[in-house]
Amino acid sequence: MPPPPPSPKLPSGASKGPPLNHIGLPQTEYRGGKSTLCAGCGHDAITAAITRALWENAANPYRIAKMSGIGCSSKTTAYFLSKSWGFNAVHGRMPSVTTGAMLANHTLNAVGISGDGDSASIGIGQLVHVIRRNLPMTYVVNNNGVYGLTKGQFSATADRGSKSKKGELNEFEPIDLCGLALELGCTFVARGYSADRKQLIPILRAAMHHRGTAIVDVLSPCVTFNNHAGSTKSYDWGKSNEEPLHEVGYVNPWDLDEVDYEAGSGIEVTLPDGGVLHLAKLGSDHDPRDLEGAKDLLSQAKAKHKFLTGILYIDEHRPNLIEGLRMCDEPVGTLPQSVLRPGREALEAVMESFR
Amino acid sequence: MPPPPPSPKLPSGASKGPPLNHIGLPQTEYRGGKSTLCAGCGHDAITAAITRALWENAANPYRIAKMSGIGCSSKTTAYFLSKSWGFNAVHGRMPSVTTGAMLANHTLNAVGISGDGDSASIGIGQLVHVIRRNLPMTYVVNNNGVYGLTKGQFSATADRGSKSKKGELNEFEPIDLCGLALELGCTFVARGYSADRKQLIPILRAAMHHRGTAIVDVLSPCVTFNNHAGSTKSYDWGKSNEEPLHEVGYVNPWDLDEVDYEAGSGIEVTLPDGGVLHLAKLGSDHDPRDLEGAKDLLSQAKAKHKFLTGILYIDEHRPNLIEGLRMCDEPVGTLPQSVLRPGREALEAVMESFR
Amino acid sequence: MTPNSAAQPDAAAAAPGVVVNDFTLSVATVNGTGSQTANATLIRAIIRMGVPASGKNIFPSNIQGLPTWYLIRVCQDGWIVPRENADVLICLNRETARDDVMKCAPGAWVIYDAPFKLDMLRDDVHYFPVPFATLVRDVAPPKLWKLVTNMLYVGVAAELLGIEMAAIDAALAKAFGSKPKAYEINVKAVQVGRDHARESFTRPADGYRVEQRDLIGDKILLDGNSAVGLGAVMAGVSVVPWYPITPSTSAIEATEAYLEQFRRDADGTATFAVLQAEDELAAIGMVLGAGWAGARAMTATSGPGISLMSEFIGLSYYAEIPAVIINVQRVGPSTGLPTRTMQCDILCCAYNSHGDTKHPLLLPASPGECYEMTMDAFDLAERFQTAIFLLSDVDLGMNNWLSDPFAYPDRPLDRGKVLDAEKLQAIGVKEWGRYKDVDGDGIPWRTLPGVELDGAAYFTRGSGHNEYARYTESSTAYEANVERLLRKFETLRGEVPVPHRDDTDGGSPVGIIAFGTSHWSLVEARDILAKEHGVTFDYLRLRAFPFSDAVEAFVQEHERVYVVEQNRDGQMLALMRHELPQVAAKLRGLRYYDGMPIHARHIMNDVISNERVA
Amino acid sequence: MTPNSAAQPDAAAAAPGVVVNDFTLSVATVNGTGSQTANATLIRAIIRMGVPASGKNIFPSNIQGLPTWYLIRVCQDGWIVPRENADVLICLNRETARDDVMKCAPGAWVIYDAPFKLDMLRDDVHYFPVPFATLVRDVAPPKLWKLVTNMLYVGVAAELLGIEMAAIDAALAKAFGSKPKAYEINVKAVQVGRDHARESFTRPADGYRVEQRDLIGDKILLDGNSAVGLGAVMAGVSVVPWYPITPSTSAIEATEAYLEQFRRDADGTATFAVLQAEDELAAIGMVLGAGWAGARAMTATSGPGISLMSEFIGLSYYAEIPAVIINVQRVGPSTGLPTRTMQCDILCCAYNSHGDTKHPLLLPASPGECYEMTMDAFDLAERFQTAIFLLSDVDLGMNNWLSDPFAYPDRPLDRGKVLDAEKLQAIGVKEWGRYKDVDGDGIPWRTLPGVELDGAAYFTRGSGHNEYARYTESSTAYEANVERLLRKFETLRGEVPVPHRDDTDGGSPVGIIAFGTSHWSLVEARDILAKEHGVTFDYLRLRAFPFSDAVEAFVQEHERVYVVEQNRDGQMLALMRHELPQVAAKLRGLRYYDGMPIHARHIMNDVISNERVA
Ligand SMILES: Cc1ncc(C[n+]2csc(CCOP(=O)(O)OP(=O)(O)O)c2C)c(N)n1
Ligand SMILES: Cc1ncc(C[n+]2csc(CCOP(=O)(O)OP(=O)(O)O)c2C)c(N)n1
Ligand code: SF4
Ligand code: SF4
Ligand SMILES: [Mg+2]
Ligand SMILES: [Mg+2]
Repeated sequence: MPPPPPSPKLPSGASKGPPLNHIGLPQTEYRGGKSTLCAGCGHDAITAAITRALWENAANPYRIAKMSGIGCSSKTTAYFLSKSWGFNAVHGRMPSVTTGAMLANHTLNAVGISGDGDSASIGIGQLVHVIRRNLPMTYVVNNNGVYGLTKGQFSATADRGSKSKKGELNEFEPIDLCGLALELGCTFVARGYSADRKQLIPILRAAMHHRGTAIVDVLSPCVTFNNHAGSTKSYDWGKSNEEPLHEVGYVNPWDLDEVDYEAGSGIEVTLPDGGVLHLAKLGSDHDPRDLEGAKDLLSQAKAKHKFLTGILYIDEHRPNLIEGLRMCDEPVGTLPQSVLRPGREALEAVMESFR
Repeated sequence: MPPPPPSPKLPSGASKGPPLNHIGLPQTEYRGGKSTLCAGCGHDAITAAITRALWENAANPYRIAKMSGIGCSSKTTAYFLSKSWGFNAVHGRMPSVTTGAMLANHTLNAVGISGDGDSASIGIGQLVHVIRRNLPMTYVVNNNGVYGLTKGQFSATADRGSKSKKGELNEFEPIDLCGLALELGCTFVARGYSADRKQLIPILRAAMHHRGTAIVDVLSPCVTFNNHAGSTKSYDWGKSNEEPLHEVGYVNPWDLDEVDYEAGSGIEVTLPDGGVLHLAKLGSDHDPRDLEGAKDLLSQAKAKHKFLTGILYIDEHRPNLIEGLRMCDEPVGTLPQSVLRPGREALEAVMESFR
Repeated sequence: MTPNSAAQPDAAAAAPGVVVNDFTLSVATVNGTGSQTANATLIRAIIRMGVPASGKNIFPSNIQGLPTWYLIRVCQDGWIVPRENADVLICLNRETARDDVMKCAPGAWVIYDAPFKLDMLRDDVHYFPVPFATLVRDVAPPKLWKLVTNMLYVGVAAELLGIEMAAIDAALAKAFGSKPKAYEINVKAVQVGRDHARESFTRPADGYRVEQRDLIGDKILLDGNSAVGLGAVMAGVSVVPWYPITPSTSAIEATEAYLEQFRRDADGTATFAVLQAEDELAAIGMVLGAGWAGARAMTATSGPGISLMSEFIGLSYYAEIPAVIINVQRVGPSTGLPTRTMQCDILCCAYNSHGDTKHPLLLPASPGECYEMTMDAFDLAERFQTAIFLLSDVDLGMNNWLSDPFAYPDRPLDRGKVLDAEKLQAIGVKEWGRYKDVDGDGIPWRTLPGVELDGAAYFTRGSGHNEYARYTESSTAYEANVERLLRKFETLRGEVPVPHRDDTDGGSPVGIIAFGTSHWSLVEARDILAKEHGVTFDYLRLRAFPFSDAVEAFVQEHERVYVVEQNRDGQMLALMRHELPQVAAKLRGLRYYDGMPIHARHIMNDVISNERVA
Repeated sequence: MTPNSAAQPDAAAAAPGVVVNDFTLSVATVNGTGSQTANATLIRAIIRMGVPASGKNIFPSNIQGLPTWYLIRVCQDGWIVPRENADVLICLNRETARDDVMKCAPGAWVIYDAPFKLDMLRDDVHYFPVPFATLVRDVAPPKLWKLVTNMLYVGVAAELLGIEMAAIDAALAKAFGSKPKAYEINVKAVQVGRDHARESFTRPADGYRVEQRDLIGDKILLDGNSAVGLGAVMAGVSVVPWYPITPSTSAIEATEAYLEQFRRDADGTATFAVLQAEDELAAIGMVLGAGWAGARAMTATSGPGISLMSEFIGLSYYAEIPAVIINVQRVGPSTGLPTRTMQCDILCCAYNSHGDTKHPLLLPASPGECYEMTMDAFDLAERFQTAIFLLSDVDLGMNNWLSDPFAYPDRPLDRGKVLDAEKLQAIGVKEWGRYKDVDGDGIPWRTLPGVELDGAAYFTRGSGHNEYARYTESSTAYEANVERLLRKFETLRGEVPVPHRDDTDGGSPVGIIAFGTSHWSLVEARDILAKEHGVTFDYLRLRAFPFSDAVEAFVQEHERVYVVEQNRDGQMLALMRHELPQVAAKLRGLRYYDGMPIHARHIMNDVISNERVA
């Protein structure tokens, strides 16, 4: 049995007051504005998990870029980390805005939040292409199978045969965002459940340390429009069908010597920050570096109408977009004029080329 | 050994002149305008194969709708079947226009032609969603790995590590349109090669008889911008790497009794028009109704850098969009006013509901 | 109390006296609490009493928990836009309660949740604290308390305002007819509210009262989006691709509901398709595909959707494909205020897409016109083979309006210039050219895919084409084609809905032009200006772009003309200045753009200060 | 032969006499045959002789096999727009040969492929049949024949026109400098062409001649798109997301080439990113993301791309994010004529997107201005935190223009109102509001993500927000914000490039306004009108929108003013009518829209008929 994921320790001398993380911040410092979502909305639970994950990771709040599109889900970037910049873009286009922001300043840590409408319908093109480019970012989809903000239409992730609140049957094949990501060669693919906080937090923590695009598809029931019988995105459905792949733990580099996973107790993957992702075997002994294995597991779960959660796939080696472009270490946005503007000789050389 | 696919017979009494098909038309009647593509362009060979397939199928030219987007490939709908209506839409949006046209008149037979730029970049969202809806249509992608019409930029199907004419390396993961289609539950997925006319024609013939969306991804070398060494979309590459899955034959219903495939010589699939798709075993004995098998084969081929051609997958049962919507048999576009406009009582009932 | 004094919060408290059938009631609550039924009951009951009333819902872009207001204007003169300051306030949102009270008209009645303790805020209003939380206990089990609270305020308000129980009852029967248990609970709730009011309050001597009249007849109460849906169905719409966006979604929902009702067989077979697209680009693409193949197709959207559709809209113009686009305008730019109203996509629609383009706009001012003009839109789209915009807005589309019942259409569907095999043969196939102007009106003849005749087919494209629909890069062919498109637009000028002109007796040197929902405040302002300031104006209500000749004539005949519109930049003014250069110098802008429906007072003040009326 | 008589094909044949350094040469060929290098050699050689020349490529939307023309205007007066009718024709496309010959000016020289047998078409021109297929055999191996044929016509034309071999040689050295073998073959081809011409033809007594002048100095020859690329790089562009579309692609290619040259280290590290997006929506989204995060970002596109970008452009306006958008305009609507020129996205860009929006436009008329204004665009975008459009066109962007060499920028980059931690602390974090107008110019201060200070962060959204960037649906906050945006636009009016005004001596009651590439034909027309018709006009060249005060003053000072533009609908006229209502009545439209660059003759004729000049 692996030990439980380490809870952040209190720095010495701070024995009173709320617990502080590695950079000395209490969790409250990762909070955002008050949520205006419906009471019980899965999205709020995801927001809480993100807040917690950021705190456990001791993320530098000033370097988080909270990116989103439009939808109830996309609003949630306002509900965590008030200390960070947020960009609530237009519907379905969060990935491109994030790409631009990261090209300008890749020292930022992009956390994108989207919905299933935002990502699987209007935004599917940008989703596909951000994956293809392996942009370093965490891409969370708060997946409720409906358009919450526009009052409950089916989204493209709604299962065929599932029922709307009004009782209509969905006729269309669902898009499985994890399956799609795997097919596209996404370098980090995970699925979570808003109500399974214990698993979701370490998944998010690992995602935020991944070198490329980390897709985290999270079932997030919409209590107002899609939490009835006949829905396959309800709390009941999630609870009855969840099948966690493994127990997920993420250990910060500075905690490594304090954690002692039993040898062979699971699979360990070291991420670029030096932290270690630990996956303790539950049902299967899937190695998340096995792409074909991941695809197969997903297909099987689909056939059995099971809701597989966990980290399906990770390729920790493939260079990301920034690396592929061989960009300099500094953010290009704020380079000084001396770097940005070529000198007089440069201009003269160009002029000569036109003579 | 299966017999060669049957060549259309001459109707009795027409012993002179060019051969005529089942509805009495010579192949020339399926021709279109003169191509303005570069000499040797793979697209022209595909056009020829389509022309032939339509003729062999004895398709009613007046009921073909030739749909396309923008690109060299998309131009080709002008180069076959002058007798048919064509719609050269905007870039990447052929699927939506085709969807609308088929909703208006599903007695049409939609043949969509697109390019890899048109379909895998700007048009990927519409491609995904037309597949999801299982719109009855043949969707051919003339895939050359580049943007021909805009002079040779990489497209999203260009392989990672392949080289442009100018020598640049492509850094991005390719989109495998067949892999994507399989993942999305597409009901007919095939891959062809413009230079393998013998195989391409029957693939197209079967696709045109499929009940839902038939994706036919065809390698179609661009002689001007992507036919060099280092390209994985060149004639040389296609020739050296093609690995046909099976020998494909399609037998029209009226030819059925004249063809006698040896029992067990291959797999037979009956299509809605009563014609039979015959797949004679070559390398593997893949049953195209086996989705997981298809995915595996494709993954294996990808790993070996092989260019697998043939019909990967077919689900001949799933209802298509028109069936799912339970649309009437007649084209709704041309229903008479008596059907289209509700009567006075209807209006009165509605008025009453607002009192 | 004169009709407009209530709108002047600064003025001294009004003289005592009962104001009959003329007040603005505001219900301030929190969204997601289910107050719609209660508000509908109130307004319906007033109407049952034969008194005109209209309702406006001011709601947030959110599903639950944010402030929302429902404004009912009761007015036997038929003016329907709520005044800026409420005469009767029902105050159920603690968060906005203070502001709500402070914004009331002097002398207002404030019905509020007793624990809010609002009665110290100002002393020129009447307070009616109601202990909702206590009252509700007697009416229903706990899980219904939130909903039932709403019916309690209906009862209190009804009692104070003199709304008859029979009227309330009829309204409740309408709402809960099929659910006897819910009906019962709600009747009870109203009764408890009434009883409480009767027992606890004395009605002030001055104040508001609803009295039976006979001003309603067979009128209906509905929102513009329902009317659009009904118009579309009466026009024979068959293909409806769409993408959800507030405030247009309900137009599609209405369309779908009527299609399901009237166009689906007993065995389930449909003669239509409603399809939720993956985005607006796909929705409009499907509309074009369907229009091309001969079906009447429509989509509905709002500003962001229009922006996304721009490329396709240009294709519709240039390749000449019918399309009907309902734009229920909301506050832009960008996401803007999605649930607030504005007339702000005029230019964006009229000249939508790159290159030289012009698109007709239909400008309904009422649900009746939403119905009529939606039908017109289909006829025009098919006759002129181009995209037709119907410009509605949040106010018109989503609010409840009293309307005369709709007339059954008196002309057949105009399917435009379509050649079938027979007609084509009569002309001679060789003679026909898809883009040829044979009739001199700029409108070419088309065929629909599927005609079984050689030569009937043609190739549609958004790139350069000649009269025979063949690809060309010829300068002369290009020029000839786009000039024909201009001729077509000229023909259209004579066929769009004509403006409504309403001159003052004896005429005025000054004119006002308005359109769409601005109309209602305008007529109110005009009446008051005439009655109280002795200032009169001639009035023309635009109903379409391109502008009929009557528009230019109207401007010509006046010294100066104000163009009233609900946007910041004077978009209609810009369109008129460009399209009517001869009279452009006479046009002046009068604009309102805070997201609320334009008020009569705003127009009055603007006109007064422009005209320097004392 | 007077300069303009050649443009009158109907006139009787011109009087004999040699025309020196003043003719239009047209090379009619088939695209994909590699004639670009030959044409470049011709034009460069003429320029080497010190004689001004400019080249325009009229090419099809296709890769291989369709007609293409290269037009060279040689003119020592510096007029650069080719006349409508060629004086010297090189005729290598059988398909268009007949038309090409018929369209020549009377007295023209027709050099053609001998087998075409064109010499019976008309008898007022001189014929020079060249047996290319025979000649080419002596020059190169068969696989090069197609290419080498082109150099043969260079030789023939050079000999007939008196273009010196040294000049040709220099041009060839430029083209093939690094490839001695190719150089040699091409020199030989030219020589063979020359020899053939010398031996077979006698130069007619009347006709055309290039003579050495000293009118070039250190001038450069380049296309506007290269100048845009260079301007962007000199402005420090760092993020360049784009999607290929003719005619803008080469602007990006140039940008990328200069970035590779100047902004990549020896070890391969880049201080920039050029990224091919999946479409235009993504490209502009990336530009906004980068602009928001503090990088100078640009994209280039054409009409269809602008339409697709509309939603994001509205976001840029309302959320106030810098963006530079190069729009190389082509003929619309829809796909239109992608390789032909037009100024037809004026309205579409100025008021792009839904809702109330206004966007600045920069209007370069030359590569020099492409360079300068691209730099301006970045400064303006960052200072005003909004999208800036640079409106180029096919003609300016893709054709070769003579230009003075570009000056090194004389001011530092203006990165606009950005607060770092230090500045923010100085102000006091609580004081700062992202959308507060502290300076009275409507421009707020922003921070860039990553500032390590509490309170430096803010939330960006396209929905309603207050001065502190917080979400709000308040009417007053909305109104205040969009009014500030108008103030910002007013400030901008004073900071965009000022118009160039050029009054006639003594002044004229009539004015002409033009912009962009129309300028060049306008000055030619104006000169000719003055010289030959004695009609003079004052001239103002617009260089930006919003219009500087000088624009209104110019119109004010004239009785009537013509607005010359290359589109059907008078889009700039519409913009001026709306934005300058006080003077709108004086404006008249003068339009040209067949996809070819506007001709001096067209302007002349229009002005003459409008002004009823004899
Ligand atoms: C261009 C555009 N089209 C439509 C809308 C309306 N809209 C807002 S949110 C939304 C769907 C949101 O669904 P999802 O992403 O699943 O988020 P959820 O509300 O379910 O969390 C839509 C269609 C919009 N804002 N912009
Ligand atoms: C909205 C829009 N953006 C860009 C273009 C320019 N464009 C024309 S064709 C094309 C790419 C075509 O590539 P592909 O689909 O692969 O066709 P191919 O020419 O290779 O056959 C592009 C980007 C366009 N026409 N419209
Ligand atoms: S509508 Fe659904 S998704 Fe939106 S806040 Fe409410 S529960 Fe959440
Ligand atoms: S450029 Fe390439 S794709 Fe286009 S016609 Fe030529 S060979 Fe074909
Ligand atoms: Mg959702
Ligand atoms: Mg391609």
